[in-house]
Amino acid sequence: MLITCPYCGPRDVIEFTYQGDGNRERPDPASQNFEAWNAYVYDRLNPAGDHNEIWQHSGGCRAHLKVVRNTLTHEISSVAFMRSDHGRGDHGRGDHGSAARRKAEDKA
Amino acid sequence: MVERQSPEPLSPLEPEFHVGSHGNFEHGVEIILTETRPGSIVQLAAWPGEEKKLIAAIRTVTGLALPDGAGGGLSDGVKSVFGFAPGKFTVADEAEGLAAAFAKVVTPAIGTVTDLSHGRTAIRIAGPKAEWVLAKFFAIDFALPAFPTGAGRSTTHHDVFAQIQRTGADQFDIYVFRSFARSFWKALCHASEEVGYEVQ
Amino acid sequence: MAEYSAFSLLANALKGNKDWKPAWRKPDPKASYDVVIIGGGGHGLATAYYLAKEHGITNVAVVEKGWLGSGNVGRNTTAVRSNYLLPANTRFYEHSMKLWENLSHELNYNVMFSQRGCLNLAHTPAQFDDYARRGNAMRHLGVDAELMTKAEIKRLIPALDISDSARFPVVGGLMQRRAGTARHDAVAWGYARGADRRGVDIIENCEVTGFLRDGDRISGVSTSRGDIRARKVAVAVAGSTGRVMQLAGIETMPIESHVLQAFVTESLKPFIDTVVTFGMGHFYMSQSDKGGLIYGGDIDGYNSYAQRGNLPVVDEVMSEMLALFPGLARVRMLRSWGGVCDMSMDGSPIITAGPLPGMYLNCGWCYGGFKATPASGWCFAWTIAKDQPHDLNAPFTLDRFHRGLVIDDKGQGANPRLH
Amino acid sequence: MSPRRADTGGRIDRLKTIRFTFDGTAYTGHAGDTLASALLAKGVTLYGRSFKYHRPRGLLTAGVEEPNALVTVLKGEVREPNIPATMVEIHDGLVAISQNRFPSLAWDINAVNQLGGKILSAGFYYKTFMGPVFGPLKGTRFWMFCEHFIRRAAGLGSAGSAKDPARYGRMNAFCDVLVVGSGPAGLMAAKAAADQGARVMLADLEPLFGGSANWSEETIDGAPAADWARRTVAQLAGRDNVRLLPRTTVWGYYDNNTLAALERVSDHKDQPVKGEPRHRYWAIRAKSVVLATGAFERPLVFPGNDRPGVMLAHAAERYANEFGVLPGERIALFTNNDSAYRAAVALKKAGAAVVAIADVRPELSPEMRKLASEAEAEIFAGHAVVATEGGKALSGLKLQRFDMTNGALIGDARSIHADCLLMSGGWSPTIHLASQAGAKAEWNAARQAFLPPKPAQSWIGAGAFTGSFSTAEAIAEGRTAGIAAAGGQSTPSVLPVVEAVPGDPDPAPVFEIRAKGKSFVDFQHDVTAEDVRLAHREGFVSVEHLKRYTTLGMATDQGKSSNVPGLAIMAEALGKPIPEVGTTRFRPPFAPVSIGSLAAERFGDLKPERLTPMHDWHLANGATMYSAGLWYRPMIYGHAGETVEQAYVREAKATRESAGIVDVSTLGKIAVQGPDAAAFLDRVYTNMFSTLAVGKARYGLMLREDGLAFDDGTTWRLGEQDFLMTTTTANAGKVMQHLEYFLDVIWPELKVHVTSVTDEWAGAAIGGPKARQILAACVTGTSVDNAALPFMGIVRGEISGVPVMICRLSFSGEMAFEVYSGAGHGTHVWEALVEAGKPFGLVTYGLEALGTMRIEKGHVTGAEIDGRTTARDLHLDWMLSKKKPFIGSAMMDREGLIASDRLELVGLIALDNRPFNGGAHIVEEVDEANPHGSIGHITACCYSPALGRHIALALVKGGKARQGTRAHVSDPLRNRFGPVEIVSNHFFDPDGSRMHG
Repeated sequence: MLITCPYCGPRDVIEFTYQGDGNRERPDPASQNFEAWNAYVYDRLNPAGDHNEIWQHSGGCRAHLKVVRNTLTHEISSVAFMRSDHGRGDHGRGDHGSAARRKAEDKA
Repeated sequence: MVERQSPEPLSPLEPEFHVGSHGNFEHGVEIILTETRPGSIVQLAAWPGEEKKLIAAIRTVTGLALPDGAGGGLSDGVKSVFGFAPGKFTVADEAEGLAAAFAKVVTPAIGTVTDLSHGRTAIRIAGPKAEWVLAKFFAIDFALPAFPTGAGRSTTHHDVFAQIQRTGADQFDIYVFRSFARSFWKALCHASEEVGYEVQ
Repeated sequence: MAEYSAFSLLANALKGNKDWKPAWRKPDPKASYDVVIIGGGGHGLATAYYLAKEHGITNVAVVEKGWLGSGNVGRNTTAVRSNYLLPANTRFYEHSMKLWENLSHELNYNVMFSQRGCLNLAHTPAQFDDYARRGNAMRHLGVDAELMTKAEIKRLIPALDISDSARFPVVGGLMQRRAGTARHDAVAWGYARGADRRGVDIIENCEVTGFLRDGDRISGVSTSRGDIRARKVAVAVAGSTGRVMQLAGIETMPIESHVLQAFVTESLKPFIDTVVTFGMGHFYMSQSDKGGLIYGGDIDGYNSYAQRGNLPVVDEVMSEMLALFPGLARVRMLRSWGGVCDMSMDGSPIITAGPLPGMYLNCGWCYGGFKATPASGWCFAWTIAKDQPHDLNAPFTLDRFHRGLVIDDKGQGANPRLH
Repeated sequence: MSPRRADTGGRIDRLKTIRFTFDGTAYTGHAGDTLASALLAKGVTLYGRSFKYHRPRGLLTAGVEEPNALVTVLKGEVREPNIPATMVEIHDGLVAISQNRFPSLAWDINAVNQLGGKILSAGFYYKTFMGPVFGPLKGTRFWMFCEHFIRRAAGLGSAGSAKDPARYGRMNAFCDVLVVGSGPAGLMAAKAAADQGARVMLADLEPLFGGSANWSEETIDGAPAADWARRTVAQLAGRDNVRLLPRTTVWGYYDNNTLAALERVSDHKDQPVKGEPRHRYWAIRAKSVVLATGAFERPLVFPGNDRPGVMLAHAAERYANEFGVLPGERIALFTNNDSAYRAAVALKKAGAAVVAIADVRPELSPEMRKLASEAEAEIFAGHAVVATEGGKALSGLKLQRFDMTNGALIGDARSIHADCLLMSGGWSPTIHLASQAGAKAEWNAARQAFLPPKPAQSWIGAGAFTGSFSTAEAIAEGRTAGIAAAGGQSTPSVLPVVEAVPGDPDPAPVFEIRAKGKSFVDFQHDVTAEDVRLAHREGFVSVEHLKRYTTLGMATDQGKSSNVPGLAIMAEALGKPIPEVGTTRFRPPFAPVSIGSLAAERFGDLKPERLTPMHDWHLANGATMYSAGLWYRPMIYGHAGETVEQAYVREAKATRESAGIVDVSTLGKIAVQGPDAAAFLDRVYTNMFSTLAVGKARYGLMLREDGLAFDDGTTWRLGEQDFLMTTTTANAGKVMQHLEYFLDVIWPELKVHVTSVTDEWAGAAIGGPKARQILAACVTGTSVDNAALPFMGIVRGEISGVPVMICRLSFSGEMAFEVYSGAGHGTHVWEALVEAGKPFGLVTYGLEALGTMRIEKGHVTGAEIDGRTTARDLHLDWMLSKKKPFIGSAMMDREGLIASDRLELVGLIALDNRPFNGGAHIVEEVDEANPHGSIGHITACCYSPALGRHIALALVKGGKARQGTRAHVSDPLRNRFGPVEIVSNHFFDPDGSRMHG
């Protein structure tokens, strides 16, 4: 499997660390809503089909990526930085990134 | 070279660094391996939006003007710089003192400077089979159009994280964690035997 | 239906094997049952069998979307063991072990359960102490365990590299002699035949497409072969739990589906006698009766329903294999395959009534479900029949995660890819 | 030249004689021969024994799909079992032996299994061996008793335990177009793609490119097809955008067009050149793939179809045309399609007598009749072979009139004398890779074959792979595919002109001739047509059940030739069309791959070694090293004659009496920098860091999100926005990822950078009553007295001209300092400290003494922070700040985490003064015979020189409340039982007066 890192380009899955379900929302740090905390820590969407997930390019630029990947076919339809502020300057985002982003925007 | 004030740092490769020719020489020596031992290696990281100021600072300190684009970089043979992550750059210099020099120009508002002069070991692989040997380790495309001269890449060979800069058509500088350097060096020598290599 | 025996084999052979009957019937679904079990894998079939045998509930249907045993019961590496650290797991898997020990007889079907032992290799003194902790935990619950020295290990497995020059030299091991392997497909077929002989309807090629409801209560299933009503609906679809629960309107679960690859070599003359595991990575191997070395390692580590894995895990598993058995470099990998595992948030299963009225849930087997098959079916049948868990599965609730009562044998927290 | 070897033709070099042995007999062959062709040339008919019945078997094929002729290749003590003789290229000194026979291939005792034929039918294991219900063989014992013998009889070749001295390599490749298969379609595709300027790789599992062009005897552009292939390959070889990979099996098609291939680099050589691998594993990321993998010929299923001398028709054609070898002198053919007629002509030309062609079809085309007459063969249209004769070699066969509309046999059988029978049951396209790529094959009724599915990934098919069996079609499709794969536009062009024998690609739908006798479907596993029907009777009708119940297609040939006939027989039994029975999904590998190649460069070198800057010093000074993750750390610096315990006791004692020094470079070190660094640390740690003064360090604890303890360590504030965090050695990587995750995903607004600086710093911890004096003796540029360097203070100075950073903190409980220097200077500083310490009796100590002193102090490490304990369990609740939320704070008070029966940290003292063992359990009452009632376990233990007692740390249920009570250690694994006193984990100097000084 290849993941096209917006900075590094297409790289083998071995360079990445899976950080799980990207649909989860972390409650406000001071929140005492235990249901929300429990759901955040333990409950997963786990769909059969397109899945929003987080990967870290730990064996490359170490950025965390927002990936939409199909869990039935492993096809990746979009990859973007988790941080929206990456690449505001010229040196953040490579050409690979713009291609992946375009694809994501097409889907959206 | 600036005169060192402290003792010469020890190389982690020392007991496994065997100057001379090794391996299969059917086609002559096709790989040259060296340790470049830069006097300083620093990592620079800009806050989002401050990348241009950091690039200007790099130019001020090193005289090197970074090209645009992810992983872009260049080398003048004495100093080298390349991007390895969004807003992050590795700079190496034959001389010591880069970290102190950058500390003066990279203000806290621009980003951070981290001295890695001791923490990274720089190994140079050169020769017509350099791409062939590196392709044994790293799942990245080393062909010149995909990996132009001056550019940098962050990648991994199993547990060994590496930053690689192409410093010539047939030449790459590989920065690895010091603690892994000896293991990686041994593996690199082993993998080069097939084509014949010389340690300089 | 005829009993299987050496005599029946001979008698049939004399008649040209013309008189053998199907191992289980192929009935059409009835309009309603007392219990409908979704999932014709090992756990679903075992549940049906024990419902009939232990609780006299025979008006039961098992509905399976594909062919019987097409999930993980037919895709695993066949190891059976009860060498767990935490008491809830040890007790449960030991109950399973006891059921395994009599299973072929009970089912009149040879599931080829062979107690050839399972040896966990330790590679540092600290790891050896860890294994001692686990072995002692087992012994304090009446489960067999023993420590082995390097010399004993070398005698047991001559092909193993126990040299000090190995990258991770073997310092000793934890052995469970009563552990072993079984013929995985035969377990599904044996339970299917056993359940069928007690009147259970096993309905293949029948996919559940939705749940029927009676107010809040689940009262049956819609399937590709029509609606089937039931007083109780049991879900035993490990690997597809998320998908089936979503049909019931439950969007999130403490489960991720991950792909686990397994491998087999070409057939070899006897090479190793026990199940053996590597301590400095994740690798396990045994040899089948046919001679193939059956082995595997970690899950691929990302959500997947694809039953296909990728190369990094292939490479990792083979590298670890040769670290233990350097003589196998020239042996060849013949087949690889992938199974989809329910990875739970603490690495332990869920067997419970609920979470909806009229529903019963059995899932979260991570990659340890095969050895659990008998106890899983037995406990799940109990829970369905009595509407409350048996002591053995009482800790395996769905709400334990939220309550902080996790059963985390590996100590990895809510990170499924690490269990 | 042997009588069966033609004088000319083929790929072999008759001037080069190669010597090898098979089963101890010396043979010769020629360069270019396979083991199969060389033995066949010598008239060998018997190559192997089948799996179950140990029936004698000959060659069925000439290629990778061979089920029968499996051999073990020996290289000294190293064994390579189960290799098809058809895939072994002979070289001088090759030693091969046959398998699965005793005492010899010709006389095999286990052939007695054939007598049990009907009992040993499919599924017989499941129906018996359950054993008695009582007595010594009850339970699993009877089966295990039987299994012992079954296992010895089963299996093919033997694996060895000697380490393979060969090396294996890996290569990562990237290309625009990967072409798999080098027949006419593949060659055209590679050429067309290369002409477009694409980066092309061309792989073929055979040593010689050309595929069918090497044996078809067709002409292309007026020249023999083999010459055309040679010329095209030479053109490709001369281009620098093309990489040619002969002897390379593309075996796996993984996600996103990642393909795995195995190149057999030096198997065919007497000796590899220096550094050359035996096998090279290619991981290829191809933008596009052309699948031109051809097709496999299928056998026909009829009684006696497994007798040595019965062979696939095209295999015989290959032996004749590629190797100049005749598989027999009197040859008969049996076919359901036209392709076999070309083989008849080829064998006739090569010098054999073709005595008969039996064709199940009643009507034959004039072209086929013409070919038959060219071969001077008698035609038996509407006939089938119903029996074969002979022992370990074919001597004849029986023909009978056959009605293909209903399968009936009519009239009397007629005997034909022949020493070789060639069969052709039609062709199955080699769709394995396309199936692996993720889609289901489609049945084509005309071709009677599964054709490739629509691509689920980026590939294009060409040639026989698509069901286009003629060379002209292959060339046209190859060119189109090559251009398309390279992203080009096809333009009209003149294609090479092919002259080929004619033939209808569609076979008659006949798979089996039902007559008396065993008819084999799966040759290696001895699955017969009757076994398939038995599976049907017992309800194992889905293709997966069929496969699993009968083992059809599970042999080393993976059913390449047997799958479709097996399905056809099941379909007939069910009365359903073949596609309704289904086809199995092909999975990697396409053909078996060596495990050595998959481990590649990691064979013999599983993991890199991680070394501290002072590693060589430790080795030179008597350290015994301990492997900790990937690191190596000194365990003890033993003196001659000392045991490990004596050494660590000496080291710990000397440290507490004077001073000791230990290498702590492996601790994880993370630079945390930026304006929000302090705020970030407040969120990450349970305690406060924003209040920490510059130049001071603080001990910190981290929890996981779920509220359980995660890691601990000290963090040093080097500047207002500049922290140096330390972690445990084991968790360094995990903590780094944890921090990066929160900065990137959860709190992107924080201006903080984290960088691993573990390798930047060498660390030496020096502790003991004399530690400060030693430092004072060698540190310049700073004072190290209490005022300059108070507890948890940090100073900068120099040692031997090396800049150092010194923090006064203590793990041993002594007055202690951690001295950090640039890693390249680590040994300089270490040596200077050791030298300065000499007058003070400084010892170097290792992990054992380190562990001893930390147990005495009751400090926790990974054995206690094991992912299941909370801060409270470890008596670290004083570190849980109430002033702020932190990671884990919301979850740490859940009911399960505050229960009263949780395991809590305690100290233990052995009341019987005997050593403890790590991993021993704790009970209230000892029961040696029936251990039970565990209340906890020992996490770490040692002999404490400071206390003169055997002590341990333990996690015990409700442990805090048990302090001051007695219990017992219960360690049945090592038969160690005895009384203990439960005490506080702070054994030694609980008020810390020694470290505060």
